[in-house]
Amino acid sequence: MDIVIRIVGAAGQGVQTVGEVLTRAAFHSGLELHAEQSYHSRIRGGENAFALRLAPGPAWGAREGTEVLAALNQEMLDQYLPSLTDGGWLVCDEDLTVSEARVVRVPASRLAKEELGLPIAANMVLLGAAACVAGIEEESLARAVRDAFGDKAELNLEALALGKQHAGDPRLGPHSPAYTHGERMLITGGAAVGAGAIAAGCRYLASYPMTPGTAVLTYLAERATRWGLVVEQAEDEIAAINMALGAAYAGARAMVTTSGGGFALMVEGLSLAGMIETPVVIHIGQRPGPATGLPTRTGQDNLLFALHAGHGEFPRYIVAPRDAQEAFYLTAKAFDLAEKHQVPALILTDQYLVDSFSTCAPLEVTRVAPRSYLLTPEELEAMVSYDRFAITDSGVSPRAVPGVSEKLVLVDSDEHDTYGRITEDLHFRKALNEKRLRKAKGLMQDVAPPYVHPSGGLEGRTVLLGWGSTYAAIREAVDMLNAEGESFAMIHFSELWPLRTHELEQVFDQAARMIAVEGNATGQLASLVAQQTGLKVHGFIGRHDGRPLTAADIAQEVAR
Amino acid sequence: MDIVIRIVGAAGQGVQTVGEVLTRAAFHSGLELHAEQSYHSRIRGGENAFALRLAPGPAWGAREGTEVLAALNQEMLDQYLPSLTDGGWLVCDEDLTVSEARVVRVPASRLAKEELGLPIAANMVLLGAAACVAGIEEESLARAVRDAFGDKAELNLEALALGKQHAGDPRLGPHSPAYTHGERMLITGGAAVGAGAIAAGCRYLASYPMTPGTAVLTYLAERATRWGLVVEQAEDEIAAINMALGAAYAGARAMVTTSGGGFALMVEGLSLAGMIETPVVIHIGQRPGPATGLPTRTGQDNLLFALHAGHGEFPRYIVAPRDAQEAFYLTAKAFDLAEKHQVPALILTDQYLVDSFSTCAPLEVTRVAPRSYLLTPEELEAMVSYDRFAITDSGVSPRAVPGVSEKLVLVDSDEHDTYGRITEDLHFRKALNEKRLRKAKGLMQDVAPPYVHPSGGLEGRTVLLGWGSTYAAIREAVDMLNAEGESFAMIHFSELWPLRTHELEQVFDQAARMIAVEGNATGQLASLVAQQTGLKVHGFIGRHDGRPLTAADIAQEVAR
Amino acid sequence: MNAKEYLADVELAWCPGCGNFGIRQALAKALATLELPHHRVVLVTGIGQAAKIAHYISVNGYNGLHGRTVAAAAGIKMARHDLTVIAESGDGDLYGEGGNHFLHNIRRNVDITIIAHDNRVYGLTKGQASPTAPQGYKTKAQPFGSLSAPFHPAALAVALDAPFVAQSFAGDVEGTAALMVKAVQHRGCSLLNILQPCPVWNRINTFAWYKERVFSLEDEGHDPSDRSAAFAVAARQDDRIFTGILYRREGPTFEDRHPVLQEGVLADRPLPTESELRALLEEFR
Amino acid sequence: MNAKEYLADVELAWCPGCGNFGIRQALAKALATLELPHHRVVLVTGIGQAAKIAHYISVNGYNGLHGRTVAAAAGIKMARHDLTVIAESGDGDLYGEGGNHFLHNIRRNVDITIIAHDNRVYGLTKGQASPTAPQGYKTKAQPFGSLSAPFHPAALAVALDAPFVAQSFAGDVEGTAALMVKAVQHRGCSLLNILQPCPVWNRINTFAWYKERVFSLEDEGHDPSDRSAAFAVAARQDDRIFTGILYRREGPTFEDRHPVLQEGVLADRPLPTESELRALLEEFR
Ligand SMILES: Cc1ncc(C[n+]2csc(CCOP(=O)(O)OP(=O)(O)O)c2C)c(N)n1
Ligand SMILES: Cc1ncc(C[n+]2csc(CCOP(=O)(O)OP(=O)(O)O)c2C)c(N)n1
Ligand code: SF4
Ligand code: SF4
Ligand SMILES: [Mg+2]
Ligand SMILES: [Mg+2]
Repeated sequence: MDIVIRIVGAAGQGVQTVGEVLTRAAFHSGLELHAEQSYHSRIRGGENAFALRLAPGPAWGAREGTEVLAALNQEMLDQYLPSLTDGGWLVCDEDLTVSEARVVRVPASRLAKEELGLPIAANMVLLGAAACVAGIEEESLARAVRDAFGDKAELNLEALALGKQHAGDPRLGPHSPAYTHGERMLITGGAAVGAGAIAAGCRYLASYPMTPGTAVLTYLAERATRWGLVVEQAEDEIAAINMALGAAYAGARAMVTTSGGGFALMVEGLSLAGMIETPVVIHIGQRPGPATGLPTRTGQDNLLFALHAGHGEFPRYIVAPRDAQEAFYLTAKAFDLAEKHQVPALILTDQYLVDSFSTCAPLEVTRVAPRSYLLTPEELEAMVSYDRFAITDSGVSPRAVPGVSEKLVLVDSDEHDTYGRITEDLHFRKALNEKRLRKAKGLMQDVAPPYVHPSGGLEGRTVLLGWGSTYAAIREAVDMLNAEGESFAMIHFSELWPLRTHELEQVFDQAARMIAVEGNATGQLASLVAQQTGLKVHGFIGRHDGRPLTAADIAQEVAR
Repeated sequence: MDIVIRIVGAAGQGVQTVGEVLTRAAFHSGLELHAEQSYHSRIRGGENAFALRLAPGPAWGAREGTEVLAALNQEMLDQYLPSLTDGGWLVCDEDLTVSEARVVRVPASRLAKEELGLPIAANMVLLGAAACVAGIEEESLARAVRDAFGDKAELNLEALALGKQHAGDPRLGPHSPAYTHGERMLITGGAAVGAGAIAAGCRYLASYPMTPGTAVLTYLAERATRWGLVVEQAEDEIAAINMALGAAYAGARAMVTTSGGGFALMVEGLSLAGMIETPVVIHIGQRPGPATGLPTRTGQDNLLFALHAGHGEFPRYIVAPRDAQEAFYLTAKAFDLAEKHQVPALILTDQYLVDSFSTCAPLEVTRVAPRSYLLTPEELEAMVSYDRFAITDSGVSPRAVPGVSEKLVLVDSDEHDTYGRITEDLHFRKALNEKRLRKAKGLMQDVAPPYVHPSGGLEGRTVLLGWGSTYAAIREAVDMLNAEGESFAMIHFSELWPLRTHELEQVFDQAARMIAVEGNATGQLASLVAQQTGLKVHGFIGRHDGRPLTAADIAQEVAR
Repeated sequence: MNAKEYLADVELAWCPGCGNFGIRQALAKALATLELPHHRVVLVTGIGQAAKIAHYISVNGYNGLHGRTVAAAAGIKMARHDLTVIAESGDGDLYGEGGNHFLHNIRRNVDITIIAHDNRVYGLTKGQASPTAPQGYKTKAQPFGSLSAPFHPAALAVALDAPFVAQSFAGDVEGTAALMVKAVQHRGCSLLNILQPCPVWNRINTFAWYKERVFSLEDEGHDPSDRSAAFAVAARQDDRIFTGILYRREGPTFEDRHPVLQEGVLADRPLPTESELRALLEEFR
Repeated sequence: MNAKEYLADVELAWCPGCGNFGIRQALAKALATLELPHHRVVLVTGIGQAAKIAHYISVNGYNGLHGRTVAAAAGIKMARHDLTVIAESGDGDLYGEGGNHFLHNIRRNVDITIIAHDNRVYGLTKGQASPTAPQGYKTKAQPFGSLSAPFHPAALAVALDAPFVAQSFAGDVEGTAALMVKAVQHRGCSLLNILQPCPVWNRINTFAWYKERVFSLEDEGHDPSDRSAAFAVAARQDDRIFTGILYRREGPTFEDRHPVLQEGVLADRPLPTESELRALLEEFR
């Protein structure tokens, strides 16, 4: 069983609501799943698609092909019908025109109006039918509806029942559960970043709305009172980063969330973070540029920008989680290393990762356990004097925050002496600049090795090189390609800066051919690898039309 | 004769005025010169130094060592006295304390007050003495004073005479002129960028003051009415770039000038320029970062930032002129290629280049002769319909501006169709993104080869790799190093993106050792070269304390 | 001219029932009334639902960055001051992200017309509070309500002595069109703030809500030349909302004051000739 | 406490005769009067001549980016609202580059004190016109004079209903110090605009020039609770320049309204415990 249930319609028709209910139902049934969303940049109309993939083992990521297509309008029906696989089923309202043989027509609108007196419940009737066709357990679905609608669940449950009734028997399934309750979690990439932040002790978020970064803003805003955060919508992104830096200077772990265009406005602030050595975490949900580009689509075109953003030279930490689970851990790690090394940390996700649901092993709280790296008031009182930027071997100076002891804390955007005072003494300049840059070494030691699969014996293989959210697609592609002989492998980076080169050199050494696979047009990781190691890939597979790379995309391109 | 006359004092003491007069005098005398300025970020007090280097052949650039030190205050006297070479002379007021034997003491303050009744003319008295000691022609000096002071020249001429009188005979010189009037020009890097812009047909500059970018703002502002430009001080850098893009869309060649921190705020606008394919020229006068850093000092730490700035992927053109003369030509070229390829063009200078005077061969107007690449109203009227972003092989679409014909011109920051209309059709996205990126090819064809010296026979040599304003220091270092055997060479880039790799590969192939020489701490060109070619340099010489690299710095480091 | 001719023949991505439709109709009507040839108008917008209007009206269009509408419009007007330049966008765009350009271009007094679709929310990004949202306004990003006091664009514009400050209601297409005409005709940086219901996100400030509250300044005999009176109206905290011309004064524009623009259209200046270039370089000899 | 104790023992990089010296004296005096322990104050500045004051007063200091003074100050105050946070910088910094933060933090009403050194020029970058420069003001960058109308900070602040708006003259150290005390004491986002001569660049608005023109609002019986009167004074175009408290009102601050800040100082909250983390992850099960 590897099926995709695809719900398609216009914005405002409830595609997302229906999709989420179905996703939770599958989760309750113990199915491994991945659910991906694609939508236009508008509030009503246009195209919305929600694709739930169910699989016995890992559901990996997005794929083409549809086993159950639930179409909420004619336009989207026509557009997605060609994706129906052999043996696939179309579910739609009886009003729609369709010549497909394998169709389950449901008088959803009529039933919703006549039987339920609630026209907008039509999509729930259709969901009932589609879920039935797809073989989703009834109880799980009911539970998901109750969770989603609370008081208003009853009518929706009736709607589901009507749909099921019209659909008749399941066409697919039954699906045997892969796990029992508690063994898995269900999470989106956006929620994972938000939860990772709270887990790391984030206290402050200032941001300006921007898709897909907003997901983290709303996640945190909704939980601010419960977990004790200030989540403030800034007047612009420049305010956001400067407010966050202010809060961080004052001792609150701080974050901003945005997308490439908003980050572009934060670049001066990023450089300030480097200069005043104040930790801040920047979440960039990538979407295709340049400029406004495709605001609700996905891409991976900000890696080199994130790496080189900011005037002057200073260390930073950059991660690009491969999935939601890792997004949780790496967000927490970004906070931790930002504090430990007093550097800005950047988290690169993308619309695909932020909006996708996936099942994963339960997140382990013991893996994040946040630590404080600040001088305590007692330590400060015991010091004769305090220099915020004392020169150290590691480049990291003991950090105090203002107000907690009588020691004053001074930071300066100009070059400064060890106390923090503006100076034009060029010896100080050299010493302080070198001190800051030295932190890169310590950071490097905290970076985990890239993921290499299979873990040994790469000799003679074609190795796919990737980063961030393309992980699942590449991983699945490797399996697909290896179905006909074991000649493929992969190396994947989730921690991108500082870039570990040791494993890269080994892999390049063993591989017969290296191919970069990225969600952009130019091969940004490939460039970065060349820059750091002098090693050049032999091929490049890129996708830059706003949709995520799939395993099939990759396998096809490799085969060519 | 290779002498440095160094005038040192506090801000507000007229170091710059005196230095400029002396520089012009040397120019009038037909001497090859380079004059470099270094100053604190304050308006009064602190340290100001003006170093005029005179040489029989090219005066190259800054160097350490002083043959004539004119000190306007005790503090700076003490600081610079150690720089005096054997045979060098100190000139200072009799009030100052000094144990140096080779000193010319002048009662400058007293004379200015008592003889001239003008205390602030003390520095002119000192200048008279210093110029005399340095062997600068009297008539040239008088002419420079008349040019600088106009009506108020007389008293200053008297001051000079008093100084000369006290100095007695010249200690250095006479210097035989290297050229006669008209054979050379005298220009600063800042003025060269400004003049290049006017020559290229620049009509619009919007900018926010920022050292050293401001030099271009004031150059153009002062000439706006004469040459027909609008030069507007913007409320911030974001306004500046967006105003410039608006003006450019409407058909006025447009420019902004700033430094790294201001450019950081323009990054979103840069990406917009890429998306709407609207030419704009961005001058970045570099100074050491991060953040405010050393606002009045020099550095080369924005190369990778300039190259990767902006979300999304789009072509751009980047130059870093090696000296003032080239700044004129490359600024004009930046305007030309920005128009021709409809891309943003970036000019990287630095405080050292912007503020330095140098003599050069007369700028040739025939080398800039600006061309228009716009559709004419007649061509537009003849078209049935007009698509601003028509797909072409070169990636460059015929460009119209609004208002000149009945054809409408629509540009969009969102992904768009060929007309310019917002679209979410992912095929358009792919086609338009590829069209934009294709322009890189044409751009590459317009890039001139790097400078390689000597031009042949690099086998076995140590080759110094550099870019931008470090040219003279590297060139002079190569000569110095080759004085003991011909084992050194250089390759130097003034056009940095697209990066020509052909010559690089040849040079790497032949050279025994490659050493990058840059005004930063990390070796940014070296990284770029590795990224583009996979070739890694063997050594790196960097300076990042805010002062320009000198030939001696380089030669010493190489020798180690 | 016919208003319909200004309506671009494209699909509109706005939600059914949105106030934006009325504003589009009004703009087409105003352009027709002004008899402006399509190619002599540039409609400059930013990013947001309102900003999509650049694609929906058939004149020249510059759909730039979110928040930079007014800056781009100023640049365009300076380069081609013979064209009519309208800077139109959402309240988030003009007053939030773009607040600084709003301030300083009023000071600059470039002859552009700023038209704000004031729906008190960030529509396109799913309903967060915009600067004009009432205090306590709840959204997903402001779950316990916006803490900030609302921004009163008209009060601010009067404080900046903007030469033309008006407000209309999107439900009143005729009235909006009439004010657009006056705003465009007025020389200098004019502001028309349009109260625009957003039925999807803003369930408070609906068509009905506004209808109950709006009144016409003209009906009340307000004198738009009286700056203090204008400020008093704009600062009023009661339940009634004014429409009409709040403040109006004459005075020189940026273009009037700029010696180079006095000589002609900047973008029409030819490229420099060889002899000009020679003269340019004289100073370096 | 002794004012001198607040003066950091460092070389001052200001020009002889500059108005900044008086402002520094006044600030030290005000801090002494307020009896604020050094470590309980954060002086936030941007970049410019004025902004160097962060190094010249011995309290905590955050000398951030040009123009971002108020944004950084707001962040600091939200994180540690038990500290006194002063956002002090030049007019270019606060009203030019930082205009948007000025606007929106007044709306936000975070309890910070904004102190502007208003010398009408960009001092550090060599004298270009700042937003408050008079129309026609000539500089190297504005050779035929600034074309923009001057920005009136007080008028704008009143239009934004800022809770405390005052102005003083740097030549009057006592008066300036007294207003600083009141501005800091007032709860909410207070503005003190200080008329500051810059003898190097601004040869028009000199000490003498101001002395001839300044008058005290108190002397004239101005009622600072009257917003219309305040606006009328701020908008007045005559030759006299007011000093004193222009406008004052009470009202809840951002901190008062924020449920999380009501529970205590944000930065004092401990890192999450393991059991909290478990609870946090419950929703994903
Ligand atoms: C720099 C930047 N930040 C954020 C965004 C995301 N964004 C797009 S539209 C919008 C808000 C739109 O609100 P408004 O201007 O009021 O227009 P409306 O949609 O309400 O008409 C935002 C925040 C962006 N495109 N660019
Ligand atoms: C982003 C940015 N733009 C420009 C500058 C350059 N800059 C430094 S100080 C200054 C102006 C200072 O004027 P003001 O704030 O009025 O302070 P003053 O020097 O007059 O006291 C400018 C433009 C900068 N540091 N950062
Ligand atoms: S979201 Fe609101 S403002 Fe935007 S189109 Fe829909 S109803 Fe109109
Ligand atoms: S430049 Fe002006 S404001 Fe700055 S210190 Fe000098 S006199 Fe004061
Ligand atoms: Mg809005
Ligand atoms: Mg100032």
